[in-house]
Amino acid sequence: MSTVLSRRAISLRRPAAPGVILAALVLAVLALAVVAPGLFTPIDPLAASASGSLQPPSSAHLFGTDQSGRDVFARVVYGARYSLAVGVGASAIALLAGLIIGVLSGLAHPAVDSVVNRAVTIAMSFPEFLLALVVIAIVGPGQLSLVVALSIAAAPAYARVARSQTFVVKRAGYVTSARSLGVSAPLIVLRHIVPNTLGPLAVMATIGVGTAIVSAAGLSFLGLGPAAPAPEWGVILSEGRNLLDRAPWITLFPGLVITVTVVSISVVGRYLQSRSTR
Amino acid sequence: MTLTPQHRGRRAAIAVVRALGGVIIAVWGAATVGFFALKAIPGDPVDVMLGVHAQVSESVKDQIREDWGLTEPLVVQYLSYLARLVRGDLGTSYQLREPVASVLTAQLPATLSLAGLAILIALVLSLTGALVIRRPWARSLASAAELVLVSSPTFWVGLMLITVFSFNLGWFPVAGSGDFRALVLPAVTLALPLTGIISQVLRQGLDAASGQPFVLTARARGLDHTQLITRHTLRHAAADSVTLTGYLVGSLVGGAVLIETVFGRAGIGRVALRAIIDRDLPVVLGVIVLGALTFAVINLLVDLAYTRLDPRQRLIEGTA
Amino acid sequence: MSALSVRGLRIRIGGVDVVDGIDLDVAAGECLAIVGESGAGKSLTARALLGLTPPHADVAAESLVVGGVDSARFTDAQWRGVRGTGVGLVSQDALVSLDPLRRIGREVVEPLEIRRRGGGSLDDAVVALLERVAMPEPALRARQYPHELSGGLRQRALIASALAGDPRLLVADEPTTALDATVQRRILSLLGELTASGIGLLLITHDLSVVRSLADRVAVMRDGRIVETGATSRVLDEPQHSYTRELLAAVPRARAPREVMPAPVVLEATSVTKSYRSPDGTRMAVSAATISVQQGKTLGIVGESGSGKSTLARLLLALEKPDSGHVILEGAQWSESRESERRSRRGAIQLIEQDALGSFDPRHTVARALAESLALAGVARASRRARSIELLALVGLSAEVVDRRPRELSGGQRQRVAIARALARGPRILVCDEPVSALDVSVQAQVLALLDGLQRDLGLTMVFISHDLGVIAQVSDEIAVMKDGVIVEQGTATDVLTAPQHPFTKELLGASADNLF
Amino acid sequence: MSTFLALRLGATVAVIASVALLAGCATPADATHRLTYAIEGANLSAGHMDPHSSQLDVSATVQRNVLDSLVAQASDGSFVPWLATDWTISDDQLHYTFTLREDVTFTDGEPFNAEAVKANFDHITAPETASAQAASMLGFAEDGGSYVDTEVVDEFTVQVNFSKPYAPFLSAVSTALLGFWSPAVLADHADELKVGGPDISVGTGPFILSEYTPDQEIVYTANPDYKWGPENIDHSGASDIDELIVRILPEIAVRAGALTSGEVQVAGNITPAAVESIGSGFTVNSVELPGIPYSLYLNEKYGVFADERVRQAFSIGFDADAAVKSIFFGQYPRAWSILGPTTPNSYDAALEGSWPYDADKANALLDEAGWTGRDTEGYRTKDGVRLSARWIAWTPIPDDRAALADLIQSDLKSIGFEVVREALEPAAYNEQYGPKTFDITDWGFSGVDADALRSHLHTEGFQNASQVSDPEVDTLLEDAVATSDVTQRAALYTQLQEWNAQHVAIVPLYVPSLITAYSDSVENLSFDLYGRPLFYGASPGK
Repeated sequence: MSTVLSRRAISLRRPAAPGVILAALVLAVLALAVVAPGLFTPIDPLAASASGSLQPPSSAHLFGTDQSGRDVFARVVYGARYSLAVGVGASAIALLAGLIIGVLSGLAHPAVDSVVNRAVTIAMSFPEFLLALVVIAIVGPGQLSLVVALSIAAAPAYARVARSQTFVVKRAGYVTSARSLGVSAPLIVLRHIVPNTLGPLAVMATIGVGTAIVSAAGLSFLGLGPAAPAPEWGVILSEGRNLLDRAPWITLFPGLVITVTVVSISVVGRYLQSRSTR
Repeated sequence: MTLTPQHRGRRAAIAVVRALGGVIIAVWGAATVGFFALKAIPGDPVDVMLGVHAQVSESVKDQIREDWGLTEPLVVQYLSYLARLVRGDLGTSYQLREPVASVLTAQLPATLSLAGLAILIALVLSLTGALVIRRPWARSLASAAELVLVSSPTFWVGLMLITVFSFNLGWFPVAGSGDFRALVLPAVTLALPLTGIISQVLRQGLDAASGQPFVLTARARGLDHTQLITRHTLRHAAADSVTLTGYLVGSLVGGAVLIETVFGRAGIGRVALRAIIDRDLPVVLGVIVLGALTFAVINLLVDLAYTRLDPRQRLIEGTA
Repeated sequence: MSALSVRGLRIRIGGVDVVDGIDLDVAAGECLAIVGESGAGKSLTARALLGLTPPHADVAAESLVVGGVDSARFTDAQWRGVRGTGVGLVSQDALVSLDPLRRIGREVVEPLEIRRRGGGSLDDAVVALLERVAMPEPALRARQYPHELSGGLRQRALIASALAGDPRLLVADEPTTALDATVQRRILSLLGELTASGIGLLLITHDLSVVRSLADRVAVMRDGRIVETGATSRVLDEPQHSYTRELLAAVPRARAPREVMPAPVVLEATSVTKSYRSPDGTRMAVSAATISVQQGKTLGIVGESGSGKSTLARLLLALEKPDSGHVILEGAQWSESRESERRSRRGAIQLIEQDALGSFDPRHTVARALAESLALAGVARASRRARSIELLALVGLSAEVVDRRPRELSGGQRQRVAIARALARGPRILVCDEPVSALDVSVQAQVLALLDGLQRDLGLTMVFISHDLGVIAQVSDEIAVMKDGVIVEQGTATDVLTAPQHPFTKELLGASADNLF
Repeated sequence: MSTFLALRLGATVAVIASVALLAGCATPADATHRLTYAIEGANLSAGHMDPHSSQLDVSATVQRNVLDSLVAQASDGSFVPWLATDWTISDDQLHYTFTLREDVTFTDGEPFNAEAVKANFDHITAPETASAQAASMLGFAEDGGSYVDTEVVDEFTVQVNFSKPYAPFLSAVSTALLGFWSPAVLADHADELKVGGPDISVGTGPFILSEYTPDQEIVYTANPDYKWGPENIDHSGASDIDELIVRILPEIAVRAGALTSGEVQVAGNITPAAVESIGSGFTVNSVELPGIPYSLYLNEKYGVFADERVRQAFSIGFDADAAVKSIFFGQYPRAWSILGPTTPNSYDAALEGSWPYDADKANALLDEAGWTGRDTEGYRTKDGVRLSARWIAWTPIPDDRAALADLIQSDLKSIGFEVVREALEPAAYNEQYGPKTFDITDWGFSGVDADALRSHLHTEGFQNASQVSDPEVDTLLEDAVATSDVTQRAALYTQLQEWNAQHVAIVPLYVPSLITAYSDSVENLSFDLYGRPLFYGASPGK
């Protein structure tokens, strides 16, 4: 849902520096968790123990344990890999697909452009989450299909921005002067149109990663993502949902981690956006 | 520059025909892509119908395939589907063995009341926020709150609200779709991210508008802060928000799927999800077609509202 | 009773005194002009008179008597009492200074609306106000939106809105800069009538011809201080301060006619036509235009906005294909050949645009922009940096500019880099489309001098397009006058300027007669 | 001039919302005795409203209210008259002759007689009904079944004929699966029975189905003419409950919350985790399900489980006791045999505790079986192949079973035995279940007669996931189903249970119970052998 924000005007005040630094720090910690989860906890996320089931948060188990006695903190740490892979993967694919479709239809013959634009508008009229659901209905649940579904769902938004940006750049002064200098058409596209279209899309993608993570958690909460016992954040949330009154910590902490992650990504994304268009 | 009324009438007629054509193409496009994509799904629909451990012989399964016309060539199935679609018949659900149209429309009121209340709460919250919040510290606090609201997963927020308000405080029933009290928590959960987005867009719209030269002129006439907003900048910010509302209505249905699952409410979202999990293709296709129709109409309304709000659009009604 | 009396006005932003202790006096029925270049603090002063300075500016004055009330230490609520009734503001471009989403009538009458207690329709008040600014068909115009009116009518509506509260002082900040010469003249005469009717007018402008035609007294402002003030005729004819003299010298004048030796024609367009399909019917941008440019000479093309000047320029550069007619460049077919064939000859003719910043890719440094041009001119990669520095020197810029981004340079510097990039291709013809319109008068003079020098040193042929007849008169050997896509008159500079044939040329000459002395 | 459209857009939507709300919850308050029963019922609306064709327990649970049976089975396993006043079994046990009551009518006016019994049994065995369970309970099978046909002797006498003795027939005929729909419905609306609804789900039972909103609720109203209830329920005449509302609340938190908040008076399918949150003022009835407890089925003819020692090592290689106790909060007892303790006259108590968790013995067995190597991740290998078993299950997988699987997987990993779990959608699961391309699968199969083992262990059994094919076992199963002598059947089934303890084709884990919680205001609510509530005879109290 928050991809729409990136197309808004930047907030007049650049975000306070400390906020941005804190957000960057959070993302650094997350990246570390993806690369070397072992650093954070020695416990194996899949190690179950009947005796340790449903323990409240303690020094031994920071986030407590779940019904199978597994350490929730370890599962959240090892889960970072799943969620960030989906978030970054889906946004990158959506950006690439959107850029290609958007730029090509922006430069193509108006008839082609109107057809492509019509298709993009139809896809855009569909909410991203429902589009992802339908794609999963086709490719079946699983980690890979999450990435495929979310990139297909997000691509139309990127395509629309790329197309409108291409129209703007096509008419910009520096393209006219490049033409009058005698720069060839394909070279103009590569050297001026694509780089200047990529800028806003890249910023949009950073915020898109946050949306993809939230949507991925939603989809796996519904059982459409990676199958249990994978420590994906959405799966952990759904494991805890029927134990809310007895063990709320199973649901509380993964949700907090998702929120903090997405907030950090949005803060960094907006900071990049304000710096790039200053 | 001004157009004669008769000239303007003809242009309006063309615009309406073009718009309706757009809706029809959108629905046809969604139906076609949906149909062939769903037919590409592996797995035998009869297995889907019978479920697990049905001690049924192959001959009976062949009989069922006959009845549902699954043995005819793909194109014939597609054309008969289109023919029925035109008459508003969305086929029969594999699982529920009921016409898809009646299955979906039966669930409409529950989702509509949830979405309606959610939009109402979101609009009221964001409008009061935009009017009231003025001091810099309040603005940064508001923008931080909006960011958190938008970033937190709706279903997790729902679970947390249940934990606090149903289990601990017991103010609201845990869930179900019975009386009004059961609607409060789900509607608030759905409304929170909406409030985040709308107030963010509204505030950024107000900030952008207040930087415009005509605001300087208005202030030079002696208008105060509230008059400036109500008479000038809110209308500009509203123009932006209207285009956003079209997008938000769409995201409401997406959100409904999650909220209805978390709160155990009946509704279109639950039916769509169950159909997807059970691979009940006719219902999934019905949801796609109904969705395409609804969203195409909503976008049409939003475009009309936008041109109504911004007179500069009226003359140049051409394509984007 | 004076409309305005200011003593010791000081405005500080970020520790810098942008306005450093100025005194102003405007009597009822008198027009005082403040003239100066951008950055002198003119607009800030104007806004200070309404208490509308930006929040991060701190304003102090010994006394600030506006409309008979000392507002030096006003709170915001007190200021609201004065705004609209004591002092009115007229801004530069009515298209953005009027709320585009509201009808003209509602905008004009708003000052009355927010003050009236009782009900009662204000329609007749609206009509009266519009009639006061000589708006034709006031009842119809009141129901229209700003974008549905012409530039002149919009400006009249803006003035009517400032008059609605019946202020004693009217502050006009560059009221006619966005208008064409002919329309500008009519608005200035309206402001003159309003002053005559008893209102005090404070006119902010950078254009000395506007000062001469409207102001009773003038104050010359530079870097936040008033360097000279006095009666208009005295200050403009016998300037005391050196800066005032410098300003007056920079105003473009018809230069002495150079010997008109016929030279071979290097660029020729015969009855080229170009039309655009817009939602409400096709619009003829250029129709049957025939021009020719002799080598080493400058052809000036003058016309108002929307007259098709820029389209003609793009046709000459073969950036757009004419519907009919054709363009010959250096004797060979130019508009008819295919782009691939044309590309090799593009070095011969180069473009200089009005928006220099826009003509550079935002991500490129000056070095990279010049390198792109030098590469196409066949200069080896190794020697490109040295060649770039040479080119920058040629246009009067120091070497350290090469690693900067255009965004970090001043308007004048950017235009010089654009010229350097054009020269890098070794052109024989330069097409300049409004190259100096966005620059301050003094900077404008320097760039024109640079172009003149380059033409003489490199034997360049030039096509110079502008809406400013003064600039055209200064640079052109031959002049073509365009109106609504048609070249209405064409001939040597002296013939067109001294013996204009076409009525529009006459009107254009009349409108800018003041600065052609 | 319109101020701003966004506000008006919001306002119009609000109007629609409030109208929808009012319509939704206008419940008239009046004096009728109403009782609301909340069930999980997630798949009921997926064409499972006809117990003749459905294999889901929920179908029989709800439709018991409209379907009567010929006989009723008392808690001690004996049979009492219901629609049949008495019955005789021929010496060769091939013919069951029932004498029917003459005063019974369907709620659509049709008379209940021998013709009606025949019409229903024919409907169960008809191919287009595609019966998933009722037909096999009747003993019918397309080839090799024991059921032959049903004969109308005279208007109120009906005889059911078999080709081979079929002992479980009487307990089968006491369930709702073999209940009686109105012959008029069978003639004209047979294909709509799966969807169900008023005027379609018409029986002779104590209630009439008056309203049905799929996925939301079913409303049963009392049948005023009802006076032919089963003898083991001491209530005569129409039910005290005027209106029985069955509400479908799939989420356990929702069901439990609805009970504690008083929205519903009886709540079914309560999970062990939720039992504690019920609190005082409510009675929790937990009935251990008869039939086969929740077990793992080890496929002998696919992978590592061909070797009996590996199967034995697997069965004692994880601490089932601790896992079952912690995951089900002590609500479900540990299962030691392939038959549940409450399965009438067949349970072999001697097996309890006979194969406890013993990691050392498991390791020894695996070494003996040659799995002596170890790979980098600590799993056992033999000639380079890792000791691994593939476990398939169909979605949705209940949370507690997923947690149990986690514990099993984790314990077996510590003895070097890898278990790979695959959650498959029903269609994908069927594709692998047909050709039996898996090592382990899991389910529980409730049934009031031990003959359920035949379908699981007999060479021809449909549910023989372990692919057991042992002539000795086949004859034991066939003899047991053929004799109606209770002691002889018990002895035969005991031999079968002893055989499995040694052979380990099936690893029983826990005996699930059907837990129903109801408010103390509900009086004399009784339960059948499966633990399902019987509302005839109960009363809603206040």
